[in-house]
Amino acid sequence: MNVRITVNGVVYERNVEPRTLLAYFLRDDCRLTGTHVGCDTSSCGCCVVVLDGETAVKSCAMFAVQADGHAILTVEGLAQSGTLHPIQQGFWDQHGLQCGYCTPGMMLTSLALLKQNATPSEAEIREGLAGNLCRCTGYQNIVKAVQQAAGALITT
Amino acid sequence: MSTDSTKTRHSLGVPMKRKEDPRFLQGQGHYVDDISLPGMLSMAIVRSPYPHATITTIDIAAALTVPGVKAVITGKDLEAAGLGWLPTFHGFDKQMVLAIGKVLFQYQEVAAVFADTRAAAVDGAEAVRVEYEPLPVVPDPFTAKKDEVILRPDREAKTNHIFHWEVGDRDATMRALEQSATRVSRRIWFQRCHPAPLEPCGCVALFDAMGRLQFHVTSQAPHVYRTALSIVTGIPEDKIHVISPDLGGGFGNKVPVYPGYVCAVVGALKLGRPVKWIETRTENLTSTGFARDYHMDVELGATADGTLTGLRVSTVADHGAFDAAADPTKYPAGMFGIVTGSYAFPVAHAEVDAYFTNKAPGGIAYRCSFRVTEASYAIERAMDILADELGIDPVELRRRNFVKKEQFPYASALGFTYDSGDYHQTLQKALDTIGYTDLLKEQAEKRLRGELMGIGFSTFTEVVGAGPSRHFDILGIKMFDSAEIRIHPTGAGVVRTGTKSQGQGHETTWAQIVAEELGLDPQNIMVEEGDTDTAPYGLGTYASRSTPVAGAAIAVAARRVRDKARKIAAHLLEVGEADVEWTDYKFQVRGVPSRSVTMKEVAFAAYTNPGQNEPGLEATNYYDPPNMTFPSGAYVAVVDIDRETGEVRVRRFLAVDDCGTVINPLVVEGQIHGGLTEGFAIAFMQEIQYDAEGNNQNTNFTDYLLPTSLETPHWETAKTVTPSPHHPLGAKGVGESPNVGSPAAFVNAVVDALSPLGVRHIDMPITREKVWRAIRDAETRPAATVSAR
Amino acid sequence: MIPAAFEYVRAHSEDEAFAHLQQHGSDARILAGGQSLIPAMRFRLARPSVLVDINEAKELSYIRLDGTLAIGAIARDSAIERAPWTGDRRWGLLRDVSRVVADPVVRQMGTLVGSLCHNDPAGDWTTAALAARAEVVVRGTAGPRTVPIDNFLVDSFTTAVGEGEMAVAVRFPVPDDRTAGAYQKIERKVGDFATAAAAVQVSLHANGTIRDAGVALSAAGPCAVRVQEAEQLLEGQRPSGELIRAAADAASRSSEPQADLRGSVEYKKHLAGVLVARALRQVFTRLGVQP
Amino acid sequence: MKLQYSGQERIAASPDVVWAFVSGPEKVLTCVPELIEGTVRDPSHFEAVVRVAVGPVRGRFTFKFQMQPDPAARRMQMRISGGGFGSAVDMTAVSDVVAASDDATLLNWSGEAVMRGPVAAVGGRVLEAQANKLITQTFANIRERLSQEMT
Repeated sequence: MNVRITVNGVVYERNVEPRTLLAYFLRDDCRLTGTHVGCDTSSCGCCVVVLDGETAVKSCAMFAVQADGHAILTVEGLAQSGTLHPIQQGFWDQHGLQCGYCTPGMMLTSLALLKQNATPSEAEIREGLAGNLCRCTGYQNIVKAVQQAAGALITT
Repeated sequence: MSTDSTKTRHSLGVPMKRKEDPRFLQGQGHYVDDISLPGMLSMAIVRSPYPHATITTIDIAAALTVPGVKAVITGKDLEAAGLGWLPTFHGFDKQMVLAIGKVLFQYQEVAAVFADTRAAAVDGAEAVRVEYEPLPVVPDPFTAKKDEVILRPDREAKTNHIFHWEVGDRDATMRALEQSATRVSRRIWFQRCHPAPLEPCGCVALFDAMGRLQFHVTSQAPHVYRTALSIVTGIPEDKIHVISPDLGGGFGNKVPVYPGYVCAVVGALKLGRPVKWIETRTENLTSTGFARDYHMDVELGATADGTLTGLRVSTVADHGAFDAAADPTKYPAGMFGIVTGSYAFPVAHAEVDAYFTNKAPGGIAYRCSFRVTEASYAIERAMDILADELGIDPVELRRRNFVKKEQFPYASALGFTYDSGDYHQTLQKALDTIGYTDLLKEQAEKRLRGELMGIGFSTFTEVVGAGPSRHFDILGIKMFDSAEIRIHPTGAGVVRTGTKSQGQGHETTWAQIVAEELGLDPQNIMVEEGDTDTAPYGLGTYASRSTPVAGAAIAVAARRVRDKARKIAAHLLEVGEADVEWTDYKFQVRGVPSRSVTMKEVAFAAYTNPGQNEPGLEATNYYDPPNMTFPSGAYVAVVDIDRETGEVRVRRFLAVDDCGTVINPLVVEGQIHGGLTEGFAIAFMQEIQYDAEGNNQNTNFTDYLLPTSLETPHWETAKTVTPSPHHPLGAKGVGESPNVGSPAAFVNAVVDALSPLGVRHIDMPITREKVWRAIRDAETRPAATVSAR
Repeated sequence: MIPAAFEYVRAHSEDEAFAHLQQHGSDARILAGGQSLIPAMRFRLARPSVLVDINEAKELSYIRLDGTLAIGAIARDSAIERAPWTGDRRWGLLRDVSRVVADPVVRQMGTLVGSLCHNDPAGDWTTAALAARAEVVVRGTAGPRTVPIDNFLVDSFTTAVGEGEMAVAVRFPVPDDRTAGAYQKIERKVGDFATAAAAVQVSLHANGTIRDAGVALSAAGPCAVRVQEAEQLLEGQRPSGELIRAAADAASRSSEPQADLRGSVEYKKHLAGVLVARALRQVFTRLGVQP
Repeated sequence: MKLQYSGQERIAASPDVVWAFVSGPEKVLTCVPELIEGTVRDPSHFEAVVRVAVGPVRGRFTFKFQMQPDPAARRMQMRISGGGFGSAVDMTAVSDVVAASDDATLLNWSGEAVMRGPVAAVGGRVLEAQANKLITQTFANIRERLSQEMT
């Protein structure tokens, strides 16, 4: 069926099977491959995107047809005119990534988290990111990255 | 773009931000599943629900009628094409690509379906009808040992026993143990677990217009894949191009060649279209390389005052249905000989017997040098059991038996020559940093109140950087590694190596090594890996061999570039080469600082004004390490235990690592955090369990437990630096130390907390229920020695 | 992991959704948060031929607190977690649960009503609903009806929602200010189902004795179970250590868990007691009484 | 995943009648719950397609029944193998026909089921109860049908 989904400000009109998961719509139909798929059970969070500007969702647990008429933000939409988003900058400065596979989902979950809580404590960040898995960093530098981003977002 | 550039002159040891990050941060990483080619087909695999069964029929008719399905292949088709079997890396066994006649483990590959879309491929796989006649299941190596059911009649020897390997002096060790004042022995099991990188394995295969195989694959060792594929398929090696793009983690899981890869290549050949195969998580956990599964009987002897007299380890290894353990040819049990650890044993003996079972094949080096994690865990756990028996503080027992600083290079009882180390200093740093005396005081007080607090140590030594070619090879290929450096006219350059980063940050650290050796800007040294058309032949990245082997190759190649540059500098400075010295990252006339040229100037001259010298500025080195490197560390875990529920809280964890010279402290710390987290996961969560019927119980992330940010402890790190005497930079490698060293620290801490109850050991993973049972059993059976499984 | 093909219809109102259900009968499934359904579909264990998506039926997204607390079919767990009133100790039970269901991202889509309809034996909301004596509003062919939670939860993954019917809301009685609740859950890691969990809600008389007690267990039977014996023990009594122990023992006895990777029957029965005791202590602390 | 069940049915009929029933494939077939279609291949083999519907899990299981009667001991063993959802389910059901006091017969039965594949790994928690019902209900239905025939 036909869907009209705004991804990173760009409207994508596509014809998809209802069973197409949002994650594969983004990857295969929009060719936005920054959204990753790491598991079969919606456990890993590599596929997290932001729905309608504030809700972090696992795009492997949502069908593309559900997003019809909605706006999706993916990792490709974070940087503005070549400038990294404060969250991207934080992950870079604090060495919050290694293999980079969980990074897009981590950053988008962080974004939604900071929209709800602008000044999270370490404990609150660890709670807020507990729906995303990382195998490389041990999370510690990711926490630092989110703290740096929180600071930067407040001052801006 | 970053202030790091100003620091190029001291590039080594600089916490430089990673050069590769911008693409990952912006979703521009390039992973295998990101590849999309015109006309590309998707492949899905039909797998067996039975762990051991005869295949009576495979009916593909219905599958072929599914819209979008283009073809289905089975084991018979492959056998007819001479591709029924795939050699395993160390060359002692072969593995079915698609089941032929019977299946030997649950989720084994039975048929491959090719279709226009991912969905159609899955629909097709679902439509393939396979009938099985179940056979008796061999669920563990102890059952296998009885040889009542022979799993591999295809092999010459009609037994489930795969190999016996041993090292050391058995008789002398037995004598030493018999004469020891104190002896302790314990069966210690290192459970089967799985590396589970977040990116599953996969590939895209196509034959281009030139009939050349373009093979994009998640591989930690692309060159070995090229050679292996050539051997398996008979395609000339020049007609195979292996590209390993960005990898979403590997941890050893992406070393072996998997059946799915061969199927994809066959499909691409058969259908003349590109074929993509991307594993599901379930497929990854149930069919690709697992790790560990060593049942180790460890025995230690000591004098009354706690001086070690001997060590004996006898291991039963579960290798699964095919012997696909990724160990060097001459080392079927890998580096298990490191089981003497950091201690001066006069004698020791270790043996390993491996068996086939109805489980997935593997036995890969999961974030560790081959079988080093098993060995380190065994000795560090056993040292605590001995300390308990002797009534000596485990710290004191370790101190008393450490190999002393002045004993290096140290020849171990099991044949390794440890390059360097200062174990006493590393441990002391750990004790001071964690505040050991205060912790002991707190623990004593808590024990009076009946509270359970534990302090656990692990003072491990690993052996990494395989390896010297006289000992180490894979498929006969010596385990050297390589680097090729080209400096461009403007002083920028490119370095290519045979290794392959999976997140370790080679694009940054390799550039730092070149920049350090040549006084250039690391921001302008491009690093290229993973493309067999451009990179020099190398054995790849695993077993912490990148820095010890490829890192050395880069340094040596850079020095060759510098030697050539010196000649050109002499020409530019109009003096003899002997009068040119390399000081402060530039060439100058000996003793005349005013007359100097920079490497940048020399690079330009190499292409514009080389004088009598051969133009150009590049060099290649194939580095054959004279020895392995031996990183070490002292780890401390502090835990509190909830008596009611058995819950363990890791209050503090300190890792003091000695990996020799540090190239990039930022990257090293990141590696340590990650390794500790996987060690924590292994100690408390990760396990691939099979039930008595041979069913895999942990087939996805809802039951194969990976810790989240909430369970993961806060890590404290520190370091001591004891350079490797034989490595050009003194570096030893670090990526795996924390995963090798930490499990024992966690378990030792938990057992220490429970020791007042008489608990001596708990096998990993340490679940709440195991701890609760240990406590309850101790309370119901006072004064008895308790062990929970 | 790709679901089997299905037909998708989007309902913009409760009436539309209901109409679709009537039309498609037993082959149709309601898609709310989808956080349990979609993974099951990816494994092709669930393969409905029609999905009726109610996420656009915005009229069902309410969380209304007037005579009762009414929560609509697409109100998200995260919305409950963030609702201003959850800070109030009277709602301590719901607040506790809203922070431990699944994981924080799944809670952005997951719904309370959906969890009740899924009726997982190890569910969190089902257990809380029992302790808080909730009732579910079911839209049936004969019009809407209200089903007490005890009758709503029929068996594992089975509820009182009949063919062609749909649950549209859940209602919680508003506790008075001498009421508090708590939820205690032990899970192997964030996102896991409960190894064991206990929900407790207690109301006191002015004289400090217990007027009403709700005690329920998760992962202790085919579906969430009410521990009547514990409730009867508590009612009319003054909070005390012995009372808590007695209630905990009753819970442990009445727990009938399945052994699985999360733990043995013995361990889960033990935990049931421990968690009920902890929940009760927490409740009494929230009520400012020292047992 | 291995599951075990057992039970007893008290039937108001003579052992001969009960034995005749439980050793007749076409009769037993009609007692399989949620039956969509059934086919009797020969006196000791029949097949059944049953509807599985628990919560989100809905689909069909196809089972092959093999009857192994021991008339002397009045013991009927059934090997039931099949599956669905890309998974396998193997069951064995043993029933003993025992004469009870007065004019009643006891049908003592025990069953064992092994589930493999996604059904066990993911759907196990959903389907355990269902597998139990399949076996329990079959024997309950046998009692029902027999008592109907008696009256």
